[in-house]
Amino acid sequence: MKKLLLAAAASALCATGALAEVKVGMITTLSGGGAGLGIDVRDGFMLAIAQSGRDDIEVVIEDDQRKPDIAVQLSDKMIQSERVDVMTGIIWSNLAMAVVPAAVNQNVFYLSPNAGPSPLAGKGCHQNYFNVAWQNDNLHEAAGAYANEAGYEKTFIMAPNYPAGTDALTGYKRYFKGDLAGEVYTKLGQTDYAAEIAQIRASDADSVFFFLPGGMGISFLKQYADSGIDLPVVGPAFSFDQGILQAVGDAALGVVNTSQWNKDIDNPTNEAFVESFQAEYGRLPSLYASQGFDTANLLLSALEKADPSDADAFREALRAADFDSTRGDFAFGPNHHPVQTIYAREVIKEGDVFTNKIIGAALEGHSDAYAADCKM
Amino acid sequence: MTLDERYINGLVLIGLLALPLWALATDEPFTITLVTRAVILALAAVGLNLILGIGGMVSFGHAVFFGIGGYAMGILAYHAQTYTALDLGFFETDGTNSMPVIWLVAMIMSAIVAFFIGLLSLRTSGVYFIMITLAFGQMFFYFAISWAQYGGEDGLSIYVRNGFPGLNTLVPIQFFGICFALLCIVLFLFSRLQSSPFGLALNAARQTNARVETVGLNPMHLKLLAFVISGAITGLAGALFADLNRFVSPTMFSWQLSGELIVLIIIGGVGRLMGPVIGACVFVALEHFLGELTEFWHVYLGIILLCIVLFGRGGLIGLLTGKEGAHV
Amino acid sequence: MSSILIIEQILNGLQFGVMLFLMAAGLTLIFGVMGLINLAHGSLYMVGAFAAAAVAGVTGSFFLGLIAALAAAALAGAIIEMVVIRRLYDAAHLDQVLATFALILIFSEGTRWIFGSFPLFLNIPEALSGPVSLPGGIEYPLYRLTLILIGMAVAGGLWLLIERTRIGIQIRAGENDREMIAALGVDISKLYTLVFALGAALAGLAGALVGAIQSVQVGMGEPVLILAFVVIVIGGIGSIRGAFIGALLVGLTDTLGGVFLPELFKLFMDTGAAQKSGSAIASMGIYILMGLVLIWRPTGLFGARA
Amino acid sequence: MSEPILATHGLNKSFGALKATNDVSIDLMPREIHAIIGPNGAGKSTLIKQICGGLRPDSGRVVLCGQDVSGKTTQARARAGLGRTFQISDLCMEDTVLENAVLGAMGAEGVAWRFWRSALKTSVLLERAEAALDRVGLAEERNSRCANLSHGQRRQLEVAVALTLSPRAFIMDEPMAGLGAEGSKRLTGFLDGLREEAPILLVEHDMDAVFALADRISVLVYGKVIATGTADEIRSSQEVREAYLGDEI
Repeated sequence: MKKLLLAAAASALCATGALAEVKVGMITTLSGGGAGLGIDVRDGFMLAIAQSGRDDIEVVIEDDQRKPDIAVQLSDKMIQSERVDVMTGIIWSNLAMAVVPAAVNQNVFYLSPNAGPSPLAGKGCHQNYFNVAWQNDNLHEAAGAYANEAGYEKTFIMAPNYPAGTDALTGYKRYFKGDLAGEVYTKLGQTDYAAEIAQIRASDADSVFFFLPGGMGISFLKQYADSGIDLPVVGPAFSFDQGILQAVGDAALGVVNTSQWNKDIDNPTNEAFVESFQAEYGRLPSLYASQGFDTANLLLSALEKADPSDADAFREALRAADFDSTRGDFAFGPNHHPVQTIYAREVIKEGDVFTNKIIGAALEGHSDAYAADCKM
Repeated sequence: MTLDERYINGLVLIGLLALPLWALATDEPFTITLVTRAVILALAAVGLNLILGIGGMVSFGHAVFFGIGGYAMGILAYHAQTYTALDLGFFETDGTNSMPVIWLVAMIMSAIVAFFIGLLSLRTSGVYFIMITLAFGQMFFYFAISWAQYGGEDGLSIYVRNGFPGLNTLVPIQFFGICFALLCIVLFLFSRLQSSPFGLALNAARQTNARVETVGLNPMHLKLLAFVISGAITGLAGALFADLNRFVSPTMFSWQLSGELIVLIIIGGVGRLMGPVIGACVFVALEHFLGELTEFWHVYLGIILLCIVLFGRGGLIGLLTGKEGAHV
Repeated sequence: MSSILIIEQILNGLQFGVMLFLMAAGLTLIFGVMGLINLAHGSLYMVGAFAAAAVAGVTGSFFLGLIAALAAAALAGAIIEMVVIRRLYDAAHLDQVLATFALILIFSEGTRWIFGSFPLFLNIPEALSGPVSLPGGIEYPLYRLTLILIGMAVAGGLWLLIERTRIGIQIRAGENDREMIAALGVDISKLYTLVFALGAALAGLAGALVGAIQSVQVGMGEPVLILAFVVIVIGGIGSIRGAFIGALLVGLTDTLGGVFLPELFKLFMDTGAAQKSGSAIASMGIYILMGLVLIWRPTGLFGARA
Repeated sequence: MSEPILATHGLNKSFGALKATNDVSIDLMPREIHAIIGPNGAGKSTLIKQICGGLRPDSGRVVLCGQDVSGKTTQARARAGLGRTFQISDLCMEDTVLENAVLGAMGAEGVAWRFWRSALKTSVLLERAEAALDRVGLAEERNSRCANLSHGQRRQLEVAVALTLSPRAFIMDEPMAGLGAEGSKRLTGFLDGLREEAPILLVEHDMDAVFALADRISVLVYGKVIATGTADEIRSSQEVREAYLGDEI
């Protein structure tokens, strides 16, 4: 739980005088498995804060260790002790479900830089909750849409047996018009996919869709590449992102994945972001870094217009989403989830580094399936 | 310098009560939450200490009961919050927001499961016992993950803490009071039990089964009952823990949690009345303060634990009293 | 379901099983000879994988990576034996559990400290990549086939080592009676360090071999550790033969259960529900197997009768 | 003629090809000390285990006070009146002398399932335990840790725990083992008085004690009783000499 207090641009001399007027609490995963994602969100977020030059924003950063009970405890701390105005940072849906409903009910604003569980987009939506990344189903829906476009007719789909996995397959099926050659739920944390690969081989599929975040995806892709099956693979960006691609290696080359962001999206904000992130941290930014960066910029844009103490005005300012996003056009739907374009991108090799390039839009101006359930 | 164990016990309880009051006075509500967490973990470990310390049964699956307690709270409160009926197959009932009812259900459910796990596990001993309890823990863990009806891996969130007659449980100090009172009650019961004929017989069964049989007692029955009581106490702690976080998830069933409960006891002192309490306080404090210092605090935690095993036999109480064994 | 698929799945189960055996053999040896529960065995698996990935990354040679994995894991094993484990032989199981739990924390976060939070890259060697055709028209990855052969060879080698060599005699004597081998003039502490390093090297080898087709990351050792414990408990703690049988049982149960249970459930459920409940039960499968074995034989299949 | 307190009828037990107990029928009469002797490996411990319930015979019966206890567990036989002492002291080493004795008293009084009152403050248990400690001469040591007792004191405590049970019959497995000459002599005198309370089935290597105490002696060789009789009869038995001294004679 590394605490990082940052009064951006406040020099040592006037540090005592710099009164933090806005306090932001960031709970994210910085240690243990999955720490890479949290680190990227944090770095992207802090980069934007630093670039803003504002010295009146204090960001309190804590590590949730990817444990829901720790996250809840930290959230209590943020609200009770630190008395933050805005919270952000959580990576995982199950942690978000543990923290967000209680937090927003205590009049804190929550800006989600990564997780978008469906209850928070539908019946459980809240006026103080804003999602700056995506609703969980979005990238899977886009994968389904892309599969139609690519002319796939029979897909073998698989995901771990847990709620986000179910959501992923549901999302894919929602847009995919063809038939399913097989539908498999694997064990959460599974590392060997030989059995599933054998099933794929035995099926009459013409394509494979999978959602296997983290190490699971690395294992699957390596084993799949080695199996000699050459059916095309599609998946959400999570298994193909900058942090993880180098560990997958050649096995990922050519795979199409869906994402709302890529480093080659052509707009000045993104260009500046990619450049400054690389300069600051010495690595290419990931999807998560872009989401952290956008989240901070959304916050900054709202702070320009209103103070969080005036909750109604601040909420309006957030809803306007009046900022330059790294992914181009960005707007909120009625349930405070993004309406955005989701791209299909392909894994390529640039020199020695594996990365992605956009091959087209899979869904444009895409919202989500739960907005209608949201009564706000 | 060595201290009498009774003074240490008294000091710990007074400290545990004084710290939140001080936090209340200085308006540091999070400190109260932190102490409450320690109190609840201590309660869970007191349950484990009954079989581990007195009965010598190293259960590496006690998270099962912690989780059952948590889910008892989660499920009952979920049905109360969504106004849906809880269908048990043979009859339907409403959920509830009442803490005492939830505690009762948590303890009964944990006790029933403990009875069956104990019945099967106690056929084995030593390492096999450690491992079969671990296996039961894993079964429950994977079951909870795929239990879609109650959130699967995401778990269940309860937006408002459950109620206790006459108190506002959302106020940290009041909820702390409830937990602290329960811990004191259980500690008192534990100390009675430890010196009772049952405790004496259980303690004897840890040392030698044959002796217990020879005086006409059945060590299996003694151990099984202890296992059931232990499960019920840990289940109660699980319900409180879920209420503290207003959230329950399969991580409450994880083997890491079972391991942590054992660690708490060893830090404090195995078989000591206050061993789990001291262990829990130290553990939560380490987690909090080491975490402030470095991202890699697990390394230091590991080194500290290692030192406790290698140089501090008898746990912290053992160090302070200068007596290694709980019974010496 | 075709017979080809079934055979392929059985091969998968075997491959999983022999890799588990590499882990379990060390664990069961260490328990049998020294009476020690080593929770940190999974960390040695991780050390092997990281060493292999690091060396293979620099030299570009998978083979050198393997050597590095063996050496690093054996070295790490010998060091923790001499610094920590040695003091725990006479301690209660409880102390052993805590101390080795502490070692897990140190190894995991220490590795993250050195290598960072992102997974490392380790790929299978060029020569072994891609599938081969087996009799009967089965396409099977060559690398996995190699893993099966390596696992079998190691099992055979271990059997020879224990049954036919001087060290093996000492190890077997040590399982029966510590004072006895001391009386025979064997340097016990050297023997223990050696056995521990041997077990560690096996774990490291497994980590490197499996790391090539999975993800080399912090925490990769713990799930395997738990499975390895399940294996040795089913086989009977201290028995190499038990570990071998147990590993194959667990490998086959886990692989085949995951495939066939959902199929079975489809007979009386709709597809989606059958998938979900089938895979839920399958994920508990090996633990159910272990429970059943222990209820039937409380000291495992080949364990010493109490 | 009165009924035997304890009797075995045709006990048989084999381990593979080895016949550890071969058709053993012995009995124990009121106020009797019946000693069982035999060379090492004769099957004495195996026999005791079958009588006390630790081992199930392949065939045969064990009868205690006219009641067939063959199918019962160790603890049921203890409740039925078998008071056993172990060859190697099996006591709760971390506990005090008094606690060990109280444990026995709990078994005798059947009060193990009480959870509230301190065992050491329950008068029925205390009285029974202290009486037993008094009799074996350990009253002074009541608060000592068992682990700190001398070997002889542990042997005494073994007997005391058996005493707390007020058994119908004592089964004593080498109570003299490891005692010095002085200790053996004291215990011999004590056991001699104990027979008034309940008869003793005594397995013992200390021949002086056996010949001083036993009313009858049975000789067990290769699992078989080859002779039963008074001390003098056994002393003069040709078979016994052969068994003990081999073919030299």
